[in-house]
Amino acid sequence: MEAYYKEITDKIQKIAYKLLDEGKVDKIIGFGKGEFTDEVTPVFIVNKENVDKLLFSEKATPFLAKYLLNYKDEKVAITAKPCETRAINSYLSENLLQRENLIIIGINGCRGIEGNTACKECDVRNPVISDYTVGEELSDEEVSSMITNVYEDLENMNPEERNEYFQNEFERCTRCYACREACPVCYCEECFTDSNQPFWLDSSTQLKDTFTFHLMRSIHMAGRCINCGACEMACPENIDVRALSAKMYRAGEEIFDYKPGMDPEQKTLLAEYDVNDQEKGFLD
Amino acid sequence: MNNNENFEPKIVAYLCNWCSYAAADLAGSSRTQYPPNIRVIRVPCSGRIDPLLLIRAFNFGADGVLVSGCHPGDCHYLDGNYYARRRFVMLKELMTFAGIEEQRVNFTWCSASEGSRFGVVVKKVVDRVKEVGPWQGFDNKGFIGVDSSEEEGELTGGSIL
Amino acid sequence: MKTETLLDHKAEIIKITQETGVNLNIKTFRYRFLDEEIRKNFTFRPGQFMMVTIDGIGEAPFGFASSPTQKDYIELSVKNVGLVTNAIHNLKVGDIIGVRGPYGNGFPVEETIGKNIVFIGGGIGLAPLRSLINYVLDEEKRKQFGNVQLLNAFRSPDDLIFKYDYDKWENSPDTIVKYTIDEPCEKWDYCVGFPHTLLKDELNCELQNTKYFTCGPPIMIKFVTEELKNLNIDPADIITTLEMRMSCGVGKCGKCNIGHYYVCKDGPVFTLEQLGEMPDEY
Amino acid sequence: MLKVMNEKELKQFIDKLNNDYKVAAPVKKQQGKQEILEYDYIEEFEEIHLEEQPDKSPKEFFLPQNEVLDPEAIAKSNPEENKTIIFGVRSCDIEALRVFDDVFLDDTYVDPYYEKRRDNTIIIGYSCPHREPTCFCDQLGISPHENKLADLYLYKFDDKYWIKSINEDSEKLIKDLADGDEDLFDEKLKNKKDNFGESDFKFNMETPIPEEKAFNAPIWDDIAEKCLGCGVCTYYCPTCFCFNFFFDEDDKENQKYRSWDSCMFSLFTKHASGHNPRETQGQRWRQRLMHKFSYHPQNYGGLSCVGCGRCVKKCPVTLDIREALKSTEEYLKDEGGAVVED
Repeated sequence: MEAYYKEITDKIQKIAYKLLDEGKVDKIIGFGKGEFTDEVTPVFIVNKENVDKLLFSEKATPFLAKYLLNYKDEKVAITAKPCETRAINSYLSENLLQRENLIIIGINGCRGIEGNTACKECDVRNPVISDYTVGEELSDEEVSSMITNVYEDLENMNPEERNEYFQNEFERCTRCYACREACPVCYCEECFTDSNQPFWLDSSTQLKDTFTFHLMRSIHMAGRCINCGACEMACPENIDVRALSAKMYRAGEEIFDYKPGMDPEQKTLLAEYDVNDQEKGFLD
Repeated sequence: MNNNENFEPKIVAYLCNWCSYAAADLAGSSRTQYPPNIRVIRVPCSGRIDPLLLIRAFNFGADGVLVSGCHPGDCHYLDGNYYARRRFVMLKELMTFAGIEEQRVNFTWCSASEGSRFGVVVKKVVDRVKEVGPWQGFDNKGFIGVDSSEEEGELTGGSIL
Repeated sequence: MKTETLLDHKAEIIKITQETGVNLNIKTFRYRFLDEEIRKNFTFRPGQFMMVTIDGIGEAPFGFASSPTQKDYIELSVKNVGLVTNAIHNLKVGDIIGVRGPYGNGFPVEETIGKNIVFIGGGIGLAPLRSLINYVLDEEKRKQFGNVQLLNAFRSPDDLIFKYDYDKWENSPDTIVKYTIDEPCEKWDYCVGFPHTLLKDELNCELQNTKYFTCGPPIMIKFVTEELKNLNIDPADIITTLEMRMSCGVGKCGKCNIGHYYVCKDGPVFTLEQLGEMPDEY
Repeated sequence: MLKVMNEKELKQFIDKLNNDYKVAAPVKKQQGKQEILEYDYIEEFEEIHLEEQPDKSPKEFFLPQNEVLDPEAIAKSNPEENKTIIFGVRSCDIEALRVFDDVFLDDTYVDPYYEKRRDNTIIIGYSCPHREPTCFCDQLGISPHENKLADLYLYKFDDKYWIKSINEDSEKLIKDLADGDEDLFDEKLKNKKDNFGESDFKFNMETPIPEEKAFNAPIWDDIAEKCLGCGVCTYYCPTCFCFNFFFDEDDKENQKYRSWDSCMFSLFTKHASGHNPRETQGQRWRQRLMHKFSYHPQNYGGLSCVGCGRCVKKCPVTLDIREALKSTEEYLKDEGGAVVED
């Protein structure tokens, strides 16, 4: 795999150099190495001489697409994993970005990121929107063969066991909000956690409030979560924060046959309706 | 110990002003008997209900929630209940997955003329919540609850005195 | 070695005055400490502030609105803007609140002795100034100070606060009181216009040996202090008080700093000269 | 006083301590799918793990994330007779206590909650076996091998454990152990120090950093460009102490609670009127760095960063404070700022 990622890195650097050289973009958002650590960290390249800093590997854990929201009216290019291209689609569908200001360098056939359990059940491993692509595409068969059901054991538990599982997980939550800040589709001006009128929940880290926080955050993920694992990777306490949002992802697909972020014109699940939607779980 | 007979659940009921609230009115005026456990909150439309309201209700002492709106198709605001329907389906999926007993979260449609049906619905909701006992809070380790797949329906799980 | 438990003393509301019309609802609350001991030796200086706690809701900083010369009660004026202030506005006479303090440095009263004073207050900003005004115009204290001029700015006629003090202020010796509102209005025969536009012609700013105290919305403070500088008043004589988000009140919780200064401990009262040296972060 | 013991004697020493005191030490814990190292009370010696730097500092023992502000409750939970011993503390985490002492035990303000916990805790330091890639304490004048704020200091050379008492009243803890040979110890310590290596990040700025010049430097937005504003760095920083009050609506007695707060959150400085003196993440990062390298030193003398590197390790996007310091240093050098020429 080492050579494969080396090849992708070279291609990215070439494209980046060309884009900056021709002045097509002012800034490239990509992955790079820290100066004092060999962790992969986001880098913002403005000067074409520094494109050699750009790279891609299976250690590229941070999620870049959300940074685009800080450059709404600048010409920016971004190296995007397939899940990041879905986030970009979500932004475009909610017209937060102008497509013409954006150049997307899609990573084809993403083999998954180290330590990210979402990549084990990823069902979109090729970019859904891009201007350039690097790496070899994965066929649909290959993609579906790589899917494993990460939350199978959780689904088979009865409600009581699941409740205890979540309580043990959320007990460690310190309300640092890294999951919310890392999540590509979590960008409200004022989050429900910060509003005291209306008052939704306490700001303490007792289990009652952390459980409520994750429940309330996850209901906002209905039809928006793209199951990318950014929340899980950001959590400093290694809490399984993705479990509830991934359920929203699966429920949206099973009940309403809906996959978020697949194309720029797509409306979000709860922003539209179908006259004969299923009424699963309603009283008869 | 904790017998379920004299447990009177507190249920927060969001009733849409044009249909279900009118149904409750009709039930009252036509003397249909239904248990007094619901605390009615009148809302313009079932589409007005923010799922956070239902989650928050459990932190403010509710044992169960009920949302009742107009039947799909005759919403006073045309499609308020259509939007609400998807929202509630997803909320129910989330809460049952998180381990909250599904009997505590109830959604239904009740038109203005269905006074007697409203009484039946409330009775059914109260029984369903009585089945699972008082709400122990999101922070109880193991709770008294009946898993709907249990036949004999006796209490399971760690008991909380 | 001052142990600070950050816990409040209980006090009882003894009077509530609805200050203004409906839109800008400001109320003045008069309270007395329940504990006899505390009531006797709780002293404060004008310009200091207290943290008021509403049990179960939260806590917020408020300037003292009454003068320390007033021995048997303390007052604070509250504008209804958020969670705590809303809870305070729902209080009734006899309810209990928690008060801790006094915090902050307060107005430089000693350096003002023997000097003329100009007060420029804007809206609710008049509340902290009122503590110093009533102190200066107190019978025993009045002789220690020179000529006093007051310019109170409000948005509209029914936004005036502390109306019940105006007679006392106007009839105090060697004291001129002026009022202004933003736009002209029929039943209004006093000044009209923003305070900084009236300084030159409504007030006498040529007096030497004068201290200028101003407090109000940040935008007003900015314009008034600039205008005073244009009238070449020494920045050391222009004094204002800053509002910041606060929790502890003793310079430890880290919220209210401007550079290495803590507004709650090194302020909230600063001269324009001091503000000039501080980074622009307020 | 210097004592020496082998592993078995160390085990007896710890087990004996565990009878009269509550002993806490770095222990491995299962956390979700991963294993982490944090301080916790131990039953027996085998649980202790001294090899790596613990993921969390012992901050919770002195400034818990949530505490009820009730002087009696604090006194009851930290009894005079049954003190806590924190064993195996790294020099950076010990130095962090100097920062807390500056703030919570200074002459104008004594925090009774912190004071009670601090007085009832004995610190046994441990000389770091090796440098982690994120460590840079040596650049901030902190030695990984000794710290005068500890009560006892433990060293490991080959298979022997040496323990040195820093102040008199801790001598009674080790008085009945075998005496250690001073010269042999000094020689081994000097040897360890010589080839311990240095952090490749060099910090030679004069502190406190000049407030005016650094504050107005146009570098902060670039430094914080990738910052998510999540506050993890401040929660895991051993010297971050900013706090907030809250009331729990379930608590019938309406007690007042104190909890951690973070300058990385926008609510930290947002006024009820909506005005926020620090709108952007760049301003918040300026506050974080300037507070540690300029404001705290101006108010209290010492830096309030101890170079432990946890903020770099725990940051979801690995925003490195050393890179931020380097950009500040370079900017100040071009502007003729206060950079010490070595």
